[in-house]
Amino acid sequence: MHFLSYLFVQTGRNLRQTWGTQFMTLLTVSLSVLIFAFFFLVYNNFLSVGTKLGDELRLIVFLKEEIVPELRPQIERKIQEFNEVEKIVFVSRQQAFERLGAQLAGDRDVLADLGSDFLPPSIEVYPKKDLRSLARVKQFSDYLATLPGAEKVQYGHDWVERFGYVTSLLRIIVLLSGCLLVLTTVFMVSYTIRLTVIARREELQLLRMLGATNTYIQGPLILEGLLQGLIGSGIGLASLFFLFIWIKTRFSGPGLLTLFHFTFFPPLTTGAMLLAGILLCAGGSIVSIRKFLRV
Amino acid sequence: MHFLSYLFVQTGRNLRQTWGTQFMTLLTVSLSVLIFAFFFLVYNNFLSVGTKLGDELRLIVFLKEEIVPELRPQIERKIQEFNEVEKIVFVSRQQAFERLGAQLAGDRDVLADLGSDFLPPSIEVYPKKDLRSLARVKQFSDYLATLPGAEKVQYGHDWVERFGYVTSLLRIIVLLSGCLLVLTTVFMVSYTIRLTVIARREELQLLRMLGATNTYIQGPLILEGLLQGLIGSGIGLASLFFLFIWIKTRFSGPGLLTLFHFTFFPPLTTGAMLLAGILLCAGGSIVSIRKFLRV
Amino acid sequence: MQTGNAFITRSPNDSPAMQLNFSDDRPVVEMVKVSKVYPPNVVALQDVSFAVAKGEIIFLTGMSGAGKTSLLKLICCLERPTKGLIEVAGQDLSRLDAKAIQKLRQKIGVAYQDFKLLAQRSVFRNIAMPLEITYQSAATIRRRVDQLLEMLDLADKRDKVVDDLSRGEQQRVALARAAAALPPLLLADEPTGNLDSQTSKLVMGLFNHLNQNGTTIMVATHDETIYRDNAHRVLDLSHGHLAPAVAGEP
Amino acid sequence: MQTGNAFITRSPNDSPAMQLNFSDDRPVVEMVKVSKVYPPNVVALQDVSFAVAKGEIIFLTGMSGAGKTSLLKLICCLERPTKGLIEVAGQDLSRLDAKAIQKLRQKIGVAYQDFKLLAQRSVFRNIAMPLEITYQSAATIRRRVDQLLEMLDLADKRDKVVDDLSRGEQQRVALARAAAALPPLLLADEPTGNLDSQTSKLVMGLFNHLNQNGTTIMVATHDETIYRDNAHRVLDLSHGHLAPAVAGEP
Ligand SMILES: Nc1ncnc2c1ncn2[C@@H]1O[C@H](COP(=O)(O)OP(=O)(O)OP(=O)(O)O)[C@@H](O)[C@H]1O
Ligand SMILES: Nc1ncnc2c1ncn2[C@@H]1O[C@H](COP(=O)(O)OP(=O)(O)OP(=O)(O)O)[C@@H](O)[C@H]1O
Ligand SMILES: [Mg+2]
Ligand SMILES: [Mg+2]
Repeated sequence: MHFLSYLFVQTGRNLRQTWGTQFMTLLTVSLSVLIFAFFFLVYNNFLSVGTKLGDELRLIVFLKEEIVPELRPQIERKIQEFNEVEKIVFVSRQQAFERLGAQLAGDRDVLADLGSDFLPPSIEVYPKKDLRSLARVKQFSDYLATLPGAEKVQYGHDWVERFGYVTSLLRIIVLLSGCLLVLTTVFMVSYTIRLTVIARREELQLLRMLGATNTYIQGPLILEGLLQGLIGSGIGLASLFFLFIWIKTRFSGPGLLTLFHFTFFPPLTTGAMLLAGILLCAGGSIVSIRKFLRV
Repeated sequence: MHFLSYLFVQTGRNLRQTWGTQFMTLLTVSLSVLIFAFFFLVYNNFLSVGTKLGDELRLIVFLKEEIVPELRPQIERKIQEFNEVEKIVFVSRQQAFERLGAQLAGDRDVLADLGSDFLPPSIEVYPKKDLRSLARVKQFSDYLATLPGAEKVQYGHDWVERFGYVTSLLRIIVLLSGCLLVLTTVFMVSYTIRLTVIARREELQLLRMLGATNTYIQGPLILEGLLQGLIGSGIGLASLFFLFIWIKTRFSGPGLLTLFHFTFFPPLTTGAMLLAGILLCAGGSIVSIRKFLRV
Repeated sequence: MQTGNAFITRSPNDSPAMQLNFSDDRPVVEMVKVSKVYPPNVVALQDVSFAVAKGEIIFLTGMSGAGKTSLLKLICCLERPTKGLIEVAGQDLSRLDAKAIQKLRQKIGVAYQDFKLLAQRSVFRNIAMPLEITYQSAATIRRRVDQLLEMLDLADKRDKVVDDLSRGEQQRVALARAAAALPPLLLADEPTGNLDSQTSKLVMGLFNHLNQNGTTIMVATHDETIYRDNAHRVLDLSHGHLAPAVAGEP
Repeated sequence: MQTGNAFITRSPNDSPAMQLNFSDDRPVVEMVKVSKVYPPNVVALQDVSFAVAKGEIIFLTGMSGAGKTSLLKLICCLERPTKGLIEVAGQDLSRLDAKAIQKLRQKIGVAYQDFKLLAQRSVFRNIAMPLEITYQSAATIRRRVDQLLEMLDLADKRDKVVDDLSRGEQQRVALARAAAALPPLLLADEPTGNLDSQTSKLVMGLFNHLNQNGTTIMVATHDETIYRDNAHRVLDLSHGHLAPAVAGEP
């Protein structure tokens, strides 16, 4: 019997004989991959949602006097000195008035009697997305207050603070769960494989006694590990994909799609996770078998 | 040897002889309880945070004319008809003006030249906390628009919508993870116990052959399951408690404590989870042993 | 055959466990036309009838695969007969419930052909098992086990793990366990298969000792030397049939 | 003894696996002053020296616990000697690496005293194992296994699971597996312990058949009947010592 044909015959035999354990192992692997990938996906999408929501952040510097256009570059430079910003908008009295009118919408007429210059001019600063931490936003705000002509700096304190807190709390939760789950995954898979091998200890030892080569003994077990990793991860990722589709269709309201742009893993990441699952299983097999192969 | 003394001697012996497996089982149980309880805790606290944030929700009905105080009860009744509300605040022109002044704070003087009555009067409606769904808020808003004298109804569309989406998305995520984790927990614990029992199959079968009574055979194994459940759940819940303390101290900023009021499980829930862990382990043992006890 | 009066009518309401009485003069073991067929079609025993009186030592011989082990397994309810009546201590085995079977097994010491020892336990722990399941005191257990170890020349292996013993030593441990609880009935399956003639004598000595204390003993063996030179009855099985010339004639 | 010229100096760079040569006229097995002490202080063998020539059938006897199994385990590298020199086919076992040990074991058929069969596999699969690990063709395997089953009167058990066999049948399966690959050296540990005299004759027939094909055979046994009536050499172990009167004298 040639080695390759032996390899497949023997692996097939193993799978048939121990299908109960095989099934449990497969379930374990699938479940673990599913859970891990699930959290990874949530974390990923969550980050991008966080980025989207973070776009809201702007700091408004109310000014005593309107700034003449010639001075703008200078002020812009000064702002950029402290922190890179996305965009700087100068709002004149007139513009501010128009905005209030737009906000009041139907009630615009209440402004009719007023002069268009009762609102102060301002500079709106949209910071870069890397300005995440609340403390940093506060520092930035203090800095902006020192700009020449600045009277007061305002930003959505409440909203930013709350969003910041929720963000970091969620991040901690997702990371903690992630850690716990990776722990569980690794533990479960290695434990399961260890037990599979222990159940076969008798056979492995006998093969050793008969003088079987390491290749002969390991071959089918590693192939088995590979198959389990492949099928298990495949099932796990496929389940996740269908779960994803389900969530996505559930949340397909038009308002949401603009805010949350759900994405599945790119093919490369999916491939990497599949590969990781395969390596984990095959590697686990190899490590476990090695113990029995010492002559 | 009396039964009880036998029970403890034998259990002690078992634990000593199989401490490797015992340790793995304990780890599995602890980890499972930890993960499950963690998610349960997050979910619980998340719900209460959701409630807190929901407090923000108010609908503002801009009016053409100020409402004379005598009419107020009538309008209040009308509003309550559609939905129970928390609070109704009538804002006069004067009050609206003062608020704008407070908002502009340092820039108050820009309002100095204006009459105090250029802003429209309004009614602010704070709905009950059970008004959660976005659709319902919209309905309510439409209803309020039909009030006599109402010109326009406004509410934090963006904020409410976003919050609503985030809320329900998070709820789905937490629930889904919860399901996955309960699945894993049950699976892991039962699998582990099954394997423990399979490892002892030889001994159990021999005891049966020797004519040992079911009590004799089951006693130590059930006690073992009880101990494992107790210690495992205990460790899991204790770890969670310390994790909780850690998160809480990390987030002890004054701004947050008012918004999020973290709480651990009440003692009763903790007790119930401990009990559930114990029952799961002991029950798992019993079910697994039963298979071997058929004569 | 002493079987004639064994078919006593009993009320089915009697608790069977209570009737396990090895002390009266009914046959300890009695089989009437017993057949055992393993699925799908392996006939291990066919129409076997015999009786063993109290206090007898009886040998069961036959070629490999003749059905000796199957016969012994039927007596301790490890297998159910396909056909026929089996009575132990006057009790129809087919009518025993789980509790009664447990009681029965506590009364029968069995030395299995493949020993069925717990490989990772010490010799002492293995031999003590039948005593522990009936909650004997630690002192009794120690005394009894040490006595048996002495008799079987295993005293220096007392605390060794069974896995580290030679096969013949393991066989003696299995015999010691079967004899530990001083059972009224002892079944020994190939008790000297791994023993030299000198050690076999120790085992026969143990059997005689037990027999003098009232134990009925059935030995399945192919070792002529242990039954050739004494007057005990020999049942010869061949392809599941009991050779009529030998059976039933002491 | 034919050991005199066994101490040939070899360059340590030679691949040991290549030198496993059972076909020249050096002793197949040679032990010089071999001792085996199991920790902490169980002396299984002490200063054992002997040699087995190619084509011999040699019997190893001794009381239970004398060290027979330990001696056989040393030959196939399942245990390492505490002291002394062991050579198999002219090869010093202490100098073999893992690969060479695998090669060696493929050349030695061993029927273990506790059989070491895979209980959940069929008889056929068990016997085929030594042939499969050397990648024999399916046809060769079938022919060889069926031939062995025929010789040992197991043809009707070919596809039965080993667990469902009688103990004596299992013993024959273990022997068949040891003989399957036509090894140059066969070690049989208590090969007839569970067999009646008639079936034992089949086993001796197998041994003689193999021996005629050039296999050297070592049999550890307490069964006088299988060595009493032939001219083969008998080594008598007693408490780890080889009785000098018998050893080395054919
Ligand atoms: N792995 C081991 N660890 C410790 N002691 C051992 C081990 N294996 C064997 N012994 C001891 O070494 C001695 C010789 O054992 P061995 O198995 O070689 O005897 P044997 O001649 O084969 O006996 P038997 O006829 O009963 O099989 C015995 O006293 C045994 O208890
Ligand atoms: N569980 C089983 N399933 C199927 N067949 C069985 C089973 N147990 C035994 N047999 C078959 O029944 C027959 C009798 O087996 P038994 O073990 O009673 O023989 P035995 O007389 O004890 O033989 P030995 O001397 O070899 O131990 C044999 O052919 C055996 O293969
Ligand atoms: Mg038998
Ligand atoms: Mg031996």
